[in-house]
Amino acid sequence: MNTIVLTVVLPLLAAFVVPVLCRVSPLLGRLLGPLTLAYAILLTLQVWLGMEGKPFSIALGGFQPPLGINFYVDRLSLLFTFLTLVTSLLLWPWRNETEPRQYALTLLLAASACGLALSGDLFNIYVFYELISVASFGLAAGAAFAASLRYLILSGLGSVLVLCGIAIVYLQTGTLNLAQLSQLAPETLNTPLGMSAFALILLGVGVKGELFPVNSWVPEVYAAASSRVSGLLAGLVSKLAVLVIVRLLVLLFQQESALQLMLILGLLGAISGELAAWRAKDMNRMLAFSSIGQLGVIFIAFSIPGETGLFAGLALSLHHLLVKPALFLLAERWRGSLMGLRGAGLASPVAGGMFVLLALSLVGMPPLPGFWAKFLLFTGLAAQQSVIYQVALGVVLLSIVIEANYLFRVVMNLFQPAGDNSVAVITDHGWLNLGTTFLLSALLIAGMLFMGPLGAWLEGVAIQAADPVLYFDTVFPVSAIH
Amino acid sequence: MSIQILLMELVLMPLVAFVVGLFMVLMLRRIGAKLQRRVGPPMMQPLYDIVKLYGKKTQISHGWMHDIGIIMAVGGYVAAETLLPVPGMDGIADKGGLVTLVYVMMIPSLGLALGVGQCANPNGSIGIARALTAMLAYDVPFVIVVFGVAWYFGTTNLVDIIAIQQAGGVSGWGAIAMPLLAIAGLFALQGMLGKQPFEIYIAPAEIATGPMVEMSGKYLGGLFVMQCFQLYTAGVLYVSLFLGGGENWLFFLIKVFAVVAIPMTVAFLFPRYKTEQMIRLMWKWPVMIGLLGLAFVMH
Amino acid sequence: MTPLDELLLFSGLTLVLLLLLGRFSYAGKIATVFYAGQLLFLAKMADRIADGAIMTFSLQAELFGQQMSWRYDALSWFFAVITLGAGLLSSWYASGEWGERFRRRGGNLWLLHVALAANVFSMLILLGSGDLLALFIGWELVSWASFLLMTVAGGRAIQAAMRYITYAMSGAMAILAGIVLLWSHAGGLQYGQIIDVMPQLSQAQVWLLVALFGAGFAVKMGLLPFHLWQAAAYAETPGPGAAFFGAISARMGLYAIILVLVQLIGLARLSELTIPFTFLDMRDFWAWIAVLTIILPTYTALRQTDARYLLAWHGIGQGGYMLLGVVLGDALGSAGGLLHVFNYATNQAVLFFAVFAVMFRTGTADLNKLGGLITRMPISFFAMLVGIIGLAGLPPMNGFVSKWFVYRSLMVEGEPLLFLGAIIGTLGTILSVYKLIHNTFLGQLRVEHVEVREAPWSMVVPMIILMLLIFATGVAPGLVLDWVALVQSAVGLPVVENTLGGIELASGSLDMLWVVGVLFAGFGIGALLFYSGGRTRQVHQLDNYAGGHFLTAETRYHYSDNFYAGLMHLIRPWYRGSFVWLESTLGSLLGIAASLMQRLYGALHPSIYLLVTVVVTLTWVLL
Amino acid sequence: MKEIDIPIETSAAKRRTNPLARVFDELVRFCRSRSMFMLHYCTGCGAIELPPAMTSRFDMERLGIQPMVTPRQADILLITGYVSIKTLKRVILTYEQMGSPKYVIGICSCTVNGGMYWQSYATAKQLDQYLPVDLYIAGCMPRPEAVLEGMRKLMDRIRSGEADGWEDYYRRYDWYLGNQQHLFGDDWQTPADVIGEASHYDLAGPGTEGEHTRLLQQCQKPLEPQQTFFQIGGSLEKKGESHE
Repeated sequence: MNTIVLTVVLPLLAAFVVPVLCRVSPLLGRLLGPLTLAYAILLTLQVWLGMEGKPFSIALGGFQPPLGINFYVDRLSLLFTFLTLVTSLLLWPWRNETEPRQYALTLLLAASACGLALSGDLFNIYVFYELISVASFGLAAGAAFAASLRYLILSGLGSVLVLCGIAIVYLQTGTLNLAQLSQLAPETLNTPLGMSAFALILLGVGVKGELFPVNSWVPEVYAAASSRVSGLLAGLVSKLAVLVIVRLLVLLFQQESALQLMLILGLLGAISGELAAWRAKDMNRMLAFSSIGQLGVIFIAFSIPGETGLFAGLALSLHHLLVKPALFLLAERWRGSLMGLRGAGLASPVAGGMFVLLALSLVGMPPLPGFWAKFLLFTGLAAQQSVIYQVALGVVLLSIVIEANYLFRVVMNLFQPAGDNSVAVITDHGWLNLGTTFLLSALLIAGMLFMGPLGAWLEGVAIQAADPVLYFDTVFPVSAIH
Repeated sequence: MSIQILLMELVLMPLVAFVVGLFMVLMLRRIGAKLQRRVGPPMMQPLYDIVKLYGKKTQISHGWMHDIGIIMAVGGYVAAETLLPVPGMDGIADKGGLVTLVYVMMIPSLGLALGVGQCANPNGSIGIARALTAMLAYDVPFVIVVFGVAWYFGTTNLVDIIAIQQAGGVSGWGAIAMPLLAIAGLFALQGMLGKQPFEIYIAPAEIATGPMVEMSGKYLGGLFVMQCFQLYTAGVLYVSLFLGGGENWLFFLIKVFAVVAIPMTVAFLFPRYKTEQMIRLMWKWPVMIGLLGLAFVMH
Repeated sequence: MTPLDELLLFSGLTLVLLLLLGRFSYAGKIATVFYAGQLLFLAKMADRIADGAIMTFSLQAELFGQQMSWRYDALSWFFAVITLGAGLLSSWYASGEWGERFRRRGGNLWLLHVALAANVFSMLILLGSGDLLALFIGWELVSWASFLLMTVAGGRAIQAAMRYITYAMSGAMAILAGIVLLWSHAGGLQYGQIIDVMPQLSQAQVWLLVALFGAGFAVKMGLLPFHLWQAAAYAETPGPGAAFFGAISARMGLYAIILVLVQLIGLARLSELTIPFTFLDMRDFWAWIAVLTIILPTYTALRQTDARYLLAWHGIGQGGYMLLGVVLGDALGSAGGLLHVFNYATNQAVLFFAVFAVMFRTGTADLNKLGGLITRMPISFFAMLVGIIGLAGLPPMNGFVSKWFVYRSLMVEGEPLLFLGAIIGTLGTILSVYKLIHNTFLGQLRVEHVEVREAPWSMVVPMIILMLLIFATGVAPGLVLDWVALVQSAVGLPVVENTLGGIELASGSLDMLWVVGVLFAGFGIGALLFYSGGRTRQVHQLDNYAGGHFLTAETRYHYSDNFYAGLMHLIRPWYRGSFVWLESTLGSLLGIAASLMQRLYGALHPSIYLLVTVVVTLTWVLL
Repeated sequence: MKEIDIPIETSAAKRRTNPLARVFDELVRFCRSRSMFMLHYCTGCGAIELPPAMTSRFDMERLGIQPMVTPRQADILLITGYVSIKTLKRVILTYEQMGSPKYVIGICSCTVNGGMYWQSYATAKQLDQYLPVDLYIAGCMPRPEAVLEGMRKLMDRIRSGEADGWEDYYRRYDWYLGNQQHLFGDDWQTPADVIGEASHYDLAGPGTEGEHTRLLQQCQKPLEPQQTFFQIGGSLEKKGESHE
């Protein structure tokens, strides 16, 4: 069971070894990363099978929580660990032969992301979050200077906010262990000060989670960064930020106002992102804005109280994680003005076809998985009595209409015969990008075919994650301190 | 009713309509002559015209639709007559009713329109365009009238409508019960007959009689026959709706001729409206009167 | 295997087969045969449907606690017959020279066949929906399948398709919102559950539901004010696709309206909902929407100069009659509305076939560039003639019967203004379709069309079949009315008691057998009279009265442009383009909002946002 | 002008023998004489005398005469004055578009011999050189009484079958055409197909065709009426294709 720690440790080690190894043996250096990740995936699966659905806690270094730091392993954290590793592997910089830095950064990102998913401790979470930041700065650094600088500044400010929030929490409760906090929270954090802590953390983490309004780095960075990095940031990093918020919401901040704050910001994000995407003139910006909108919807989903919200949010996150990187990969060779893409789909029908499929799922056409995820969201929203949830329902529906419009404007452009004045259409997508996209699309189709069991399983994950008592009991078994 | 009698009625009804129609055409021309202080044509003049036209040596056709159009124009009215009860003969009036009759009466116009269309003469097409526009104009008050009558009598069966009126004597007539609708109906009648001031679609000096421009010989003859039927149908329909139909042939004919004489007389006293003026007029006064009448009827 | 299994599987098989074989020249023939096969499977159900049985689909899905099932009752069956009939004849039309030409011109015939099959398949699925979730899934499938078919032509069709999908998505989202609301009240989406929960809902809730569902379905149906997408989207689709769309596609909206508004919510409940600040209730409101849908699009059609657009606009208008009949809800009216679905489908299909046959031969559907084709394409002319008589609702074609039912119902119910509106629509239709046939087939034949010949057999035969169908069901409407009666009893509407020739009523009956018989006897007498006159001689079209002017082949002696000049002189100012204005205003507002959002994200000092937000949020939280 | 002497077969000569048919012919002729639709082609000052003849003072309608607008509907062509060469072309076209039996009445001296325009280079002097004139009403201008008298005369002639100028036009078309060509030039033609009509109605005579009609046919654009092509899918590749 403790092998799960290796999913953090091994990639971290590998990240430091890789630059050196690359000097010694380029081949080994190139293979090290993928092999590590693959091994970590195996480990995760092994743990998954071993835990039989029951969460457990690992005290690191032998110190028991709350004093020591612990990893909390339940289905949710394992799922995110798994997804992190798989996504990193899928988006591995295979072609970057001369640049060991990319290997190291990706491995670092994977390691810290796994750590973030598994941590049972607010401070650890902060640490891993900072690590993720470092890794992502490095990855995004290839992008335009202004864009990465903006990202850097925002991210830094965000970290400060998170730190402030954690400080307030510590001030109020005297501990940073999540399990213990979940015990103390109803009394100590149910105050305006506690709420302000949540607000600070939300906004801070929201920088990575593309939360409105601290997400203005997104379009520029995605427009400039490589598809791989955009996919990682939009698909993976944002979801981890969301995971942090979800953990906090479930365990610490169960006030209605916390949910409402997130809901409102999510709403603004959804509508602003989709609207901006509607006017976007090039592919990557469009996907970036669209990603903002999607994340807004995910925040809305998670702001539904109870496991319904968790379930819907998880489904949406998974779907987005699957689709967005795939779209970014397709967009790799379709950069630049959308108008210049005339005929591109005709020139490479496979890529065009996959774009259509992914777009349809993103829009939520039944019976593709995107629809079911959104259906869960809608039923969850409709079940709430509060007016603001009904408004949210309307806004999300509206955003879907806008989304369908701009996505299919692009699709139509792709499949129009190229005019005389359009730029030369690139037909070569590279087998790697195409293959990865194909794999993701196949996963999407598989998800549709096995929607029943998948849904039931995901619901299980959500139910387990939504239970603070279970969390506490797992970390502090009945025989322990209390 | 035995099938022989029915068949006999089906033959007799159009025949009677034609003969009465001939006299109506004569009346039309005589009224015009009298108003202009002329003598007017001899009694058999309408028949002479028709026989002459059918007896022309050369008959200029513009194609088979031209022929079929004329056949439809005459045949449609022949069929319409059997839906229109006259004293002693009901024909198949109870198989169709008022709404069907109104629509069957459009068949001749359609046939004519198609026939004129194949003549490839823009004057004819303009005429048809204007005639259809005129139809749009006068049908609006007309359907208000039809609706009001059907609502008042609770049926669209013309036989029943006539029977109900006759059961009430003169005071049971539609015109007494629904005077406003009767007035609106007269307006519509004027438009329907295509007489001045609503004959912009003929406009001889402007578009050379419009639909008739390329009609010669029996084609024109067919239209003359159609005119007989048209006058008769309009008159009988009005009498059936508002004047209690025919108790017997004498009263029936008196009523029908009296009704038809009204638009005839009006026709020779007025100049011609332009199309848009006609629509504006038709959609304003008769519609207002009709709706008012309808409001009275329905409350 | 239940009969429904067979039908849906076979339909799916057709789609798969066309995906694989659609590239080959015989694909159209295969498609035709397979649609015929589907129709046979449907016919197999007929007996049991007639007994009131409900066909079930073996596959049932359960997802997230939602049961999904599919089944066919008489309502589904009725619409499915029309769908498959339209599909069959459309693919027949495309199977020969038309398809060959289309492909040679660079059209994607494979896509056309596939999209058509997808449309048919998805419609069959939609028609079978056994609960609201299945309905929504079917709805979306149909929407996207239609979108696919609309895009086949490329160019201007793409813009139309985009407009369509925007409207369709908005409508679908409204429906989804309605479904979700219902779910939150009923706890499930089975029809039974919804009918059960309906009495417990407050008026305001039902109001909202009707608004959401109504708006969503109205989009597909092209009801005012959601009609703007339809004309261009249908007209720009290549021939068989346009005919298929025109015939049935928009009627899926009517199917859903009948299902949800009539069957689940109930017309009686609609009458209880009052519209604020008016003396109307919801049912009146729908009736008025129907009448406005009849009038305004019909008069828009009157102004069109492209035959395809003209027909497509009429398609929108004719939908109003169906809705009007259904909303009236009595035996006569609803029978008329349902009957009109069938009748109109036959009329519109044959009209599109004829127009596209003309396009096939002359290359244009511009009504100002045609004329005189009657001698060159007599069968197409006849097809169009039959079609326009039906569309305008004149005897002896079937369109008359359905409209007669609606009129009579309006008379019985005492709705003079609705009646007047419906008639004004019919009059407008007569004007407009005469312009269509006149400008295409009548008048002067152009020099460049002298060598034109009749369309090939593969295109003519579907037209002939439709002509016969239109005439036969016009003479003997009882054939279709029997089905309509089944539908009425399945939906829970009062059932019409029909005869073969129409209907027997104390307050005025209709017997088309007699009416048509006498009409043709009249024509016989007319013909007798006509042929008793002197021998005719046909003359050249230039031997024509022109006030003494000598006509030559170069002289264009044809009246086509601004056809109803006098009418337009009066009513042109009434065409305000308000709906287009509304649409573009919404679009502009969206554009403004979108550019504001882009500004927001494009600002150079994003950290200011962060600080401002933090301050605002903290203030909010702490106060 | 040279008088051509051809035996003219009048309609009386081939009158049918069936007594019923004779009655019928009699009836039709009677009706023709009692129902005359006239097209007054107002070429000159004579037209001024027609309104009095039609209106309340003299009232032509009591004789069954009424004005019509287009040649198709008319039986009588009234030429009311001098015809310039340009006008004559229109007059001939109008005449040829009228349905037979049709009658031409030349009113005023100008139509008889050119009248006061005798010396004009631009007028046709003798109308019957170009059209078969059934009746002249001479005078400058003839009063309405004279017009009515002429009409009555024409009625009698129609009744008795003597007014057969229209048949003459078909039978001796070549001669009329020759005169027309002499005046208008060799490329003269109207959109009406007189020869085809003559043969269709069995009105052709030995003088229908001749050197002038041959000249006409040389430069004439084809005027066959459009046949309806019922052949489905005919000549797709060759003809249909080239005209899209």
